Amino acid sequence: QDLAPLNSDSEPDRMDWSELDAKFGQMPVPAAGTKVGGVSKTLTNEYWRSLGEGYANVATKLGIEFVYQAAQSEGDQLGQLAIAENLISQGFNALLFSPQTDANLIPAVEAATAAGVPVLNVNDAVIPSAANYVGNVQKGNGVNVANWFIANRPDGGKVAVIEGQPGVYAAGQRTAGFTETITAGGKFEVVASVPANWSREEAFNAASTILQQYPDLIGFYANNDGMALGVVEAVKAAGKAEQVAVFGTDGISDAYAAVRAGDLTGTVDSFPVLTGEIAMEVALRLMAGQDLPRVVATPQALITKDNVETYATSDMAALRAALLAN
Amino acid sequence: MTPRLALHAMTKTYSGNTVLHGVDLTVLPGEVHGLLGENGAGKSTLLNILCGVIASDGGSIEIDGKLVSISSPREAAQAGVAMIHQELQQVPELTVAQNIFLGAAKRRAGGLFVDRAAQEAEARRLLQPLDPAIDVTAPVRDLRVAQRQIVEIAKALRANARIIAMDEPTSSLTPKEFERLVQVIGGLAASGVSIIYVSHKMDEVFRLCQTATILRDGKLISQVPIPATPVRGVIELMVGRELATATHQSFATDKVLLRVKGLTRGTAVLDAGFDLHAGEVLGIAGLVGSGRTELMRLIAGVDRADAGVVEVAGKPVPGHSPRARIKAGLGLVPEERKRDGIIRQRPVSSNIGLPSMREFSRLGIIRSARLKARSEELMREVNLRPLDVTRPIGSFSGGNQQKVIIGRWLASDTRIFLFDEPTRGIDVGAKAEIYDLIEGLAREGRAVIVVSSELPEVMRVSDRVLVMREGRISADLGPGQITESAIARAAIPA
Amino acid sequence: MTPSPSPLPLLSRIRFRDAGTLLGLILISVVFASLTPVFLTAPNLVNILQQSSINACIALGMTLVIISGGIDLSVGPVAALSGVLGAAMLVAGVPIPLAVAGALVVGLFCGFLSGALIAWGGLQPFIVTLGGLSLFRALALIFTGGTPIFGLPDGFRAVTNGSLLGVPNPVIIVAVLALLAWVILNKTPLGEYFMAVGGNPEAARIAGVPVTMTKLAAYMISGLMAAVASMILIGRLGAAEPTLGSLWELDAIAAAAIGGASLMGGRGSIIGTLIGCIILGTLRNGLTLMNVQAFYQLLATGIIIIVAMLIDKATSGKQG
Amino acid sequence: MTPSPSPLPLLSRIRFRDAGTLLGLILISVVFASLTPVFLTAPNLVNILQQSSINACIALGMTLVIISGGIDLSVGPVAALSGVLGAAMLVAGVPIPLAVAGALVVGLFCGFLSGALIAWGGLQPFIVTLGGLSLFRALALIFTGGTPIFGLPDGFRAVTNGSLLGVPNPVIIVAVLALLAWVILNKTPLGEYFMAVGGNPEAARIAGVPVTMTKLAAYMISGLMAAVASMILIGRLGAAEPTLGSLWELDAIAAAAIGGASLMGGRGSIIGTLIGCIILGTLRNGLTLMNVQAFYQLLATGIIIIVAMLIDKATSGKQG
Ligand SMILES: Nc1ncnc2c1ncn2[C@@H]1O[C@H](COP(=O)(O)OP(=O)(O)OP(=O)(O)O)[C@@H](O)[C@H]1O
Ligand SMILES: Nc1ncnc2c1ncn2[C@@H]1O[C@H](COP(=O)(O)OP(=O)(O)OP(=O)(O)O)[C@@H](O)[C@H]1O
Ligand SMILES: [Mg+2]
Ligand SMILES: [Mg+2]
Repeated sequence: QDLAPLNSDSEPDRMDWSELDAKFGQMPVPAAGTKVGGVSKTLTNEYWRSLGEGYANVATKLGIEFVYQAAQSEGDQLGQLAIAENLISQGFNALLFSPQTDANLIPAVEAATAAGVPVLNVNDAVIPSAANYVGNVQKGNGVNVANWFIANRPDGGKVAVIEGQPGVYAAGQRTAGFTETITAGGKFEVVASVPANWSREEAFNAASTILQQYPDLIGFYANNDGMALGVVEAVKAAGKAEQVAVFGTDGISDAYAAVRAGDLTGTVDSFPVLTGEIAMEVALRLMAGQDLPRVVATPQALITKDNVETYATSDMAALRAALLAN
Repeated sequence: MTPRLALHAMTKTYSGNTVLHGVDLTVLPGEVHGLLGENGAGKSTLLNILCGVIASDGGSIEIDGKLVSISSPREAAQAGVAMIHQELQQVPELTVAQNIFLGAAKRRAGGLFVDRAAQEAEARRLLQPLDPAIDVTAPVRDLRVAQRQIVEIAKALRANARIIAMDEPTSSLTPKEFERLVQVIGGLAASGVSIIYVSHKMDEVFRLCQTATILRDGKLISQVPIPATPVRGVIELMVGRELATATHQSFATDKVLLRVKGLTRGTAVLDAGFDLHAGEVLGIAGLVGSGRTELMRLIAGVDRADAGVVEVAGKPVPGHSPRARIKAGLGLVPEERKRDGIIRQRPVSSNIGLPSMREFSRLGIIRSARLKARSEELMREVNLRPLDVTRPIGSFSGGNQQKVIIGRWLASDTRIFLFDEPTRGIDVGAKAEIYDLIEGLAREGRAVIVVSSELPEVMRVSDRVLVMREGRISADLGPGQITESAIARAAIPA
Repeated sequence: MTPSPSPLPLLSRIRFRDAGTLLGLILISVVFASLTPVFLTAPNLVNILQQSSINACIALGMTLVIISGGIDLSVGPVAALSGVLGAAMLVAGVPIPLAVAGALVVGLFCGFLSGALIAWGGLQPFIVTLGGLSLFRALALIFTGGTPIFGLPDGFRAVTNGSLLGVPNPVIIVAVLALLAWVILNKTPLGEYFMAVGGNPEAARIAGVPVTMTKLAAYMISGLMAAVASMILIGRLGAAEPTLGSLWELDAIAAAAIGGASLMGGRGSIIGTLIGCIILGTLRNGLTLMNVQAFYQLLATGIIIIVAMLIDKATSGKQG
Repeated sequence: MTPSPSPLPLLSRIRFRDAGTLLGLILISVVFASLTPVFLTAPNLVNILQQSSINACIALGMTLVIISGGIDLSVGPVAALSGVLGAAMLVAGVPIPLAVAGALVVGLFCGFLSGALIAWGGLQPFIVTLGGLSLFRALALIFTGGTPIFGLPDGFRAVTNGSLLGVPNPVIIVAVLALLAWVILNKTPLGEYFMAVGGNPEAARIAGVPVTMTKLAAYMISGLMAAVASMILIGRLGAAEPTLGSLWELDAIAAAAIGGASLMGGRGSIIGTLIGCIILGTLRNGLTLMNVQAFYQLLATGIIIIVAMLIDKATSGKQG
């Protein structure tokens, strides 16, 4: 079957994670001896470790064998491909891939498909030929933050974006979502949108420079939490914590702490642990032959001081309940 | 007869410092033409211009009556000019044959591939009259200095040039090898090749040359016929003054300063042992490859001995590094100056102060003014030209670099001097100065070892002479026993 | 003292050197083989070769550059640029051979730019190619607007995804290139020039070696190899991304160094480099098979690179 | 030929060399000043210095290593390791001076490890520190489990975030270190040893230079500087990440090279390196001020690095 190239943000054949149980019933119990492999971008980022935790939660609960591997660093595209290929040669029943880039795991996907092993593309970069994708809407991250500004800063003003690495899908989508939404009303102006390559230090430097240039800036949106926390320090150092709202993306634990402390205005949590659990569930459902839509969207929520305690839970059942209540 | 080569009004200036003042040079076909002058007179500069290595600031080159422009070594080769460079210019990782044919490979398969076999055969043919023992397939880095110099000569012969410039081709060679070179040069001259011959060894010049051009401080002094002009006259023209002929004086005491026992390394040095006394000048003679350099390196801690002891003033020296030996009062002036001696881009004063930086420091800070003053004082003594100790040593002529390396040990309180070919590349005037210097060291009660391949030199400076043969000390000649024949007998393997 | 016409000393020396690297590879393989049974299976070994082939392709060019006394940090971005331009041509319907040739010309041209700045401009290789690292990447990103190019024709992909007698085509392509590189280095005047320019540039110049052209050639070959690697990669991926090739330079340099190339120039071996690539590939493969966690893989990589160098040092004598 | 006792040629040459780099800086500044009015304001200039300070800190150590004929690719991971260990101590309540001293010792020790493998082991600096790049990063990641360490005491942060007479403390710290490095390089025996070892290691050894110790010292200083940089950084960011310092080595090498250091060893200047750092900092600052789009920032960085080298070359004569 020839699939159209996937665009996870706009694929029509999609469903929300919350409808899984309702539409397809309880999770099927996997056969004994089932082996599932996960290949992630890098473990140097908490996001990907949490995702793995989610995978492992389900795997442990159901007693299936699970292997989670990652490239040695972000950007090690061939290394990740080698890892994926090496896993395929070991005979797994399903594979969960979070590729470095849209294309770098394609041969592994093709090899797996040829070997009849279902492959699930989990989050971030999107493999165009992926038959199934689980993850959040990258653009939504930026849109969420922009909506906060529109709602909470009715007078508008100058805002700035700290971008991730140039050319990375998630960075581009998040930035685009934010910029398109916030400038639509004409009240806000994105005065600066500069790359900081996911680095806290570069984000700090860029934010310092931007604050110098635009003393009346009212907000920053950073493409991930690490950079947002760097921006927070720059804002504090400039003595503008009252005036400037800072948002990040990902919802790592340090971001939660910073939101609680009032340093970080907010972050868009895409609940990696829960995403991991959902992804594993989807994989198992696919193995059981369920005909799921091509994209299963995972939850996403803007975390601010108002709702931080609701979402700051390591109890996934409680988190599910909270999200479903929304 | 049209001259083979005519250089007109050659001029060269380095950052405001003119080192060639409109020099002319005329060489006839088949002539062996000496180019003479003190260190820094500009000989190498002139020849480097001729063969396209450096660019002149003015002047013209005529070959066989035709004006030619030479701006790269390639063009020089095309014009029929080849050169033996004063400093070895070789690629250590490549083989002898590859080095000889570097830049002019013999090709096969329509020019695609290097014809190794043909190159090696040709290299062997070229080396045959010079030194048939050199393995043409060995990487040059495994060769001894003398062999490397012979390879340089072979390289210049390869090109079938009409003009061959030889810049101190024999500085590392022994008389025997020189004799072979004489044969080769004779053959070349007979076939009409013109040779420009630079050397500080007057006997060689008088053996080989028909004419000599004499430079002093970058200026043309005169062109003289040889041997019609007496040696003294030529030297006077070179140095611009008369040189006193000195005689040997001994200051040897019976206090043992250095004792070497059973020093052995591989087959290069076998069970070498001797005493060196305060105030003594000990010459070491021997054929090329007899192990003299290796012995010096072992004593100086540069190489590690398999066995043996080095004692200074009755105490074994702790440690094997050069540093430890220097602390004990030993100092080595190495044979291969460029590789083992100089730090090219550093100023003269730094090169002088290197082993004794601590002594020139107070509270960890170098007293630069003192270092500079001391360096200048020492370099004035040995007549460094130009006397500017802040210039990088790499910009000095070869002979002047040698003076700096010697000065290094004068600046630190060295008691035992190990000179390996100390006057290699040094002009006659400076040579006399170095002999005086050696004598001065002895007078102060220091001890000196002089390794030299020039017999007259060994005999001129030494109180005692050791002769080495195949890694062993084959003779220990005391005062009165030092004769050419005695040395030769001990040096040549039975 | 008879003349020794035998070429043995040199040959045995070279073989000895590469044997040291080979020993390292064998040691690593023995360790993995004893720890994971899958390791020594034929498909896995083919897998290792396949996975090493792109790095090997880059490392071949890098070896020549390093031997000639330089370094090329820009290989990854050069691959990216020629990859996306080649892909754009392929997608636009340019005949496959023409498009591939176009991509190779792009690689050659990038190498020419770096080489020209180094050879004529007299700039330091490290810094020129560091500039190129940003420059070529930027051009690839600007050209594509940051998005990958998909939809490469099947005819093109068939070449890189096919195999001959069970050996994947990329491995065959790289093997042929390696043979070529070996011939260039060991049999042609250019190879001698590389060694000479890297070993003693002044002597080379004086001997009339065309130093500028030699350096230029090294960087152009490196650019060409980067383009070839990008063709292999985009064929396998079915897409060309402007971000492809990140960190390739480090892997290639590591492979060359493990294989005995000296970063001071004048020394290096094609066979050694190939073994170096396989060592790195084996390392990654074995650690994945053993399911070693990423942080510990990083640790192992660091340690093994150093240990490989130590083994190599110990077996090949004192020449650093 | 009269003896010329004037030290002018050398002095003027050195000054001339740094002047070339300075000219590059001035040119870039003039361009930015004419394009963005904010650029030339006092707070922005202080900003540039502040932002250049960490790279400068690393680059000082790197310059000494490069002069001594080596290279240190592991500075970023060394900074990360000493940063997270220092932060862990701070968070655990170890007194600030003690914790900082601890972090510096970690840096020194990492430098010692690399230095030992290079100086005693005789391995190539590039490859040893490439191994270190993986090794130290892995250790930092393993130690922290990959998560940043937060909650550094305010007393510690006050040091790096304070300022004296309007000059931020990091700038002052780095200025003092630069002065120290300048003194070491130009006024002490160790400085002479660095130059000698980088210029001709064999000749240096024969002249009694403690070559091993000199190399060791260079890498240890580099490790120490990396640790200092990490302290400044974690103080400013309020967190120590195991991933901090990625690509620092390239910035530091670029700064040193722009400042006139030769990667072949034996040449380099502290003042030149500082100017090089400020050039890179100015570049980043100016491009951010002008809100240049990401891809074009990359492009500009590449081009300006190369142009800076060309200007420098043109003004400083033929020494590559
Ligand atoms: N690169 C340079 N920069 C500055 N001065 C130089 C440079 N090269 C040579 N000189 C100067 O040019 C002069 C002539 O040097 P040259 O090497 O030609 O002398 P030479 O006659 O060959 O001496 P020697 O007998 O010692 O070899 C010397 O004063 C030397 O210091
Ligand atoms: N680089 C080297 N590689 C191999 N053997 C060497 C090397 N250098 C010296 N030898 C060997 O060591 C022995 C002693 O050589 P050494 O150079 O000490 O002799 P020498 O009497 O000083 O001769 P020379 O006039 O060449 O300096 C010789 O047998 C030589 O073959
Ligand atoms: Mg000369
Ligand atoms: Mg000797």
